[in-house]
Amino acid sequence: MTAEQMQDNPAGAPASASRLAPPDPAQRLAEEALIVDVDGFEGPLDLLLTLARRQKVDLRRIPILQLAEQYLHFVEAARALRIELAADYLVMAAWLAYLKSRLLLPPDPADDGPSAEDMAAHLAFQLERLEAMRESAARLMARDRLGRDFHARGAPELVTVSRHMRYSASLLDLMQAYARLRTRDEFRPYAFDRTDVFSLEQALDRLRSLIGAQVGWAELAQCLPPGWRVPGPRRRSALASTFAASLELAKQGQLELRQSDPFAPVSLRPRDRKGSA
Amino acid sequence: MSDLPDSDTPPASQPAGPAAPAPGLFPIPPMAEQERMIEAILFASAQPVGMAELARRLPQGCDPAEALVHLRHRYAGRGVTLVRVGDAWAFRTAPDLAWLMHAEQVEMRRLSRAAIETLAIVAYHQPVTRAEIEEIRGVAVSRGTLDQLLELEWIRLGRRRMTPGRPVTFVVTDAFLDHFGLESARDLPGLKELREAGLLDNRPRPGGAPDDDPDDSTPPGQSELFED
Amino acid sequence: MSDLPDSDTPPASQPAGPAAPAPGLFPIPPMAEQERMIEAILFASAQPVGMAELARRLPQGCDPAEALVHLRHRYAGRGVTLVRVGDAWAFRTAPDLAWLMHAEQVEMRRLSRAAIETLAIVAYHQPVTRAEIEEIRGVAVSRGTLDQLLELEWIRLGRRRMTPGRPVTFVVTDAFLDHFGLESARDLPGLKELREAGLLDNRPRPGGAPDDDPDDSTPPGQSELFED
Repeated sequence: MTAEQMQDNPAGAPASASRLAPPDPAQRLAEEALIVDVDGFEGPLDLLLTLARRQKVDLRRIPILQLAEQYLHFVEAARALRIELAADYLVMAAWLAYLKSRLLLPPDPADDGPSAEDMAAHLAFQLERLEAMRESAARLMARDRLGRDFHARGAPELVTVSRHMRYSASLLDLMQAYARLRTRDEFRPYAFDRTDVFSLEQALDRLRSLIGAQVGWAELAQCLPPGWRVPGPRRRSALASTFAASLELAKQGQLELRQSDPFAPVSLRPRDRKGSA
Repeated sequence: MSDLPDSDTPPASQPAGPAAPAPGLFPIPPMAEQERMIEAILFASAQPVGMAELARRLPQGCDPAEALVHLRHRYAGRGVTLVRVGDAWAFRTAPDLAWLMHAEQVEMRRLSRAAIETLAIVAYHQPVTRAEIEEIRGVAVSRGTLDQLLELEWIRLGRRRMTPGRPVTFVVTDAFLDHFGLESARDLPGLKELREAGLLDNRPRPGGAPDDDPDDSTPPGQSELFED
Repeated sequence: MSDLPDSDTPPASQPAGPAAPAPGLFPIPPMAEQERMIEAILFASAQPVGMAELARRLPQGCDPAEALVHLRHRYAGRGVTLVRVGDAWAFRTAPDLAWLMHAEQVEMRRLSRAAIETLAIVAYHQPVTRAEIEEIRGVAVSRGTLDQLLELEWIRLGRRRMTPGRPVTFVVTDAFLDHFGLESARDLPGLKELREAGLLDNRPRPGGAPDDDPDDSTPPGQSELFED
C-alpha cells in the first residue's frame, strides 16, 4: 500500500474525498476518483470512514445499512473498472454483505451469536474511535512544539572542570544488537561436526557388506562399527543410521527385521532370495 | 501546580531538634539562594532536569520543590518560562514568540500519517499493544513505524500485558511530553472528553467473528495480508 | 503559526523623532515586550547575539540597546546573568555557581559492539554464565568487556549455577532498567516482536533450500538457550 505522506494533517481525508454532497454526475466522478485513489486509503476501515463522513451525519447516528450498501457499491464499481482491490477490501465486503443480510432479515431465534445490531454498533464504534484518534493526532501535531514554537537553551553549558567518562547506549541499540546476534545464526552457513556422526551412507555400506557374510539372526546393536559401541552420542548416531539403513535394505528386500516386544532388541538377517522369490 | 512531591522534607529522618538548623556541616542555603541554584542548573541544560537530580546536585537540606514554585512565579509571562515535563523541569522560550525564532527552528522530521496516528494511539491508549493499535487503525502497523517512533524516543516499551502471549506494550516518553509541551500524559488535549465518550475503552468485538482470537483482535484477515 | 513577522512593514516607517509613535502598520512593541523578545532570542541562540542581529530580528522601531539595559538589570544577581561577549550578548550561569555544574561534566562514549552484544545477551538470557555468553556470541568474551559492564553497574553477579564448576552468572541491575527505561527485563520484546517492529531484517536465507524448520540450522546445544 502506498503510504500517503500527510504531514500534520492526519485527520484530513484523501484529497479526492469531497466532503460536499455532490449532484449525481459529480458524485460519480468523485467515486471514480475514490477508486483511483484506493492506494491512498489505509485499509477498509479508512475507506468506510471516508464514505461515512460524506453522509455528513453524526458518526454515532450513522445508518450502517446505508454505509454497507455504499461500500458494496464501491467494491462493485471497482470491479467494473477492473481495478484489483486488496483482499482485505473484499473480506470487508463479504462481511458487510453478511451484516446487511442479517440486518434485513428478521432475527433468527435459534441463533445465539451476536445480533446484527450489536455487530453494526461495533462497526460504528470502530469508525467513531478511528475518527477520534485522527482528530486527536491532528490536535497533537498542531500543538506548540519544541524546536519549532518554543526552544530549549541554545548553548547548554557544560563547564569542563572535572571529567569522567560515561557510556551510552540506547534501547534500540540493545535490541538491534540482540536481533543481529539471533539472526546471525540463521545466516551462518550450515556446518556440522561430522566426527561424531555415522552417516546413512556409511551405515548402508557397512550393512550390505555384513549381510553378505551373515547367516541367521543378528542383533542390530551388534552390527555397529567398532569404536561406535560405547554408550554416548557416537553410539546413538551409529544406532540411528544403522537402523535407518536396515529399514532401507528391508524395503529393498535384502534383509528381514524382527522385534519380539516393544523396545526389545531389533534383530535382522539376510533374506533368502531364492525362498521368497 | 504545586503537586510536587515534597518527600524531601524529612519528617522523621532528622532526629535532632526540628527547630535547630540542620545538623549538616554547612547551613542550608536560604530559599532565594536555592532558587538561584536551580535557575542556574536548569538554564545550563538543554534537557529537562529531574527532581531527583536536582535534589542530588543541590546542597543537603535544600527543598527543590518549593524553590521551583518560586522560580515558576518569577518567570511567568517572561520570554523564557519554566515548564514541567513529567517529573522534570526545564526552561523553554514562550510559544507566543515563535515567530521571532526562525533562526533557531529545527527541521521537523516528516512523519507519515501512519506514524502520526500510531503516536496518537499510543499516547491516548497507553499502555497499548501492537494488536490494539492495529485494531484501532484497521490495518497492520507497517514495518518501521514503531521503529521510527522508538528512534525519536517518543515512545518506549511499557510493561508486558498479563494476557495470553504476554504482548509487549508501548507508552509515551518524557521526550514526547517535552516536544509537545505537555506536563504529563494526563494533559493530552481532549483526553477527558474521549474517555467520557467511551472512545478509549477497549471494547471487544461482539462474539462470533470466526477469526476472533483474543490475542489477535485485528479485523478479519488483515494482519497477514499487510505483513510485508 | 504566523510565520514571517513584520518583514512587510514599510522601511520608511521609522520617523526621526524617537518619542513619536511610529506611523508603521504595526505599533512598536512596548519596552517590556522587547525585553521578552530579546530574552527568548538570547536564551535559544547557540552563539552570543550581536546588536545588529538583534535589531534585524526584532520588529521595526525596537530599541535593543535600551531593552538590553533593562534585561541586564533584571538578571543582576540571579543564577543566570546577561554578559557581554565581545560585541555580542549571551546568558551565562553566574560564576559563583560554577561548582553546581560539576555533574554536567561527562563525556559520553558509545558502548562498543562487544559490550552492547554482551549486555543484550545478559538482558535476554539472565541469569547467564560467561560460557553461555560466549556460546551465543560465538567468540570469547574479554575480561574487559564484562568489567566495563560491571563498572557501569549495568550488570552484576547473580547466583552461582548449580552445575559442575558452579560457574557465576550475570544478571542486569536496576540501574540498567533505569537507563533503558524498562520496568523489567521481561518487558524486552522477543525475536518475533523485534521482527514485527521492523527491527530485524527479513533477509532470505542464503543457500536456496526451502529450509523452514529454524531448529535445523541451529548448531547443536543452542536450542535451549534460544527458547523465548
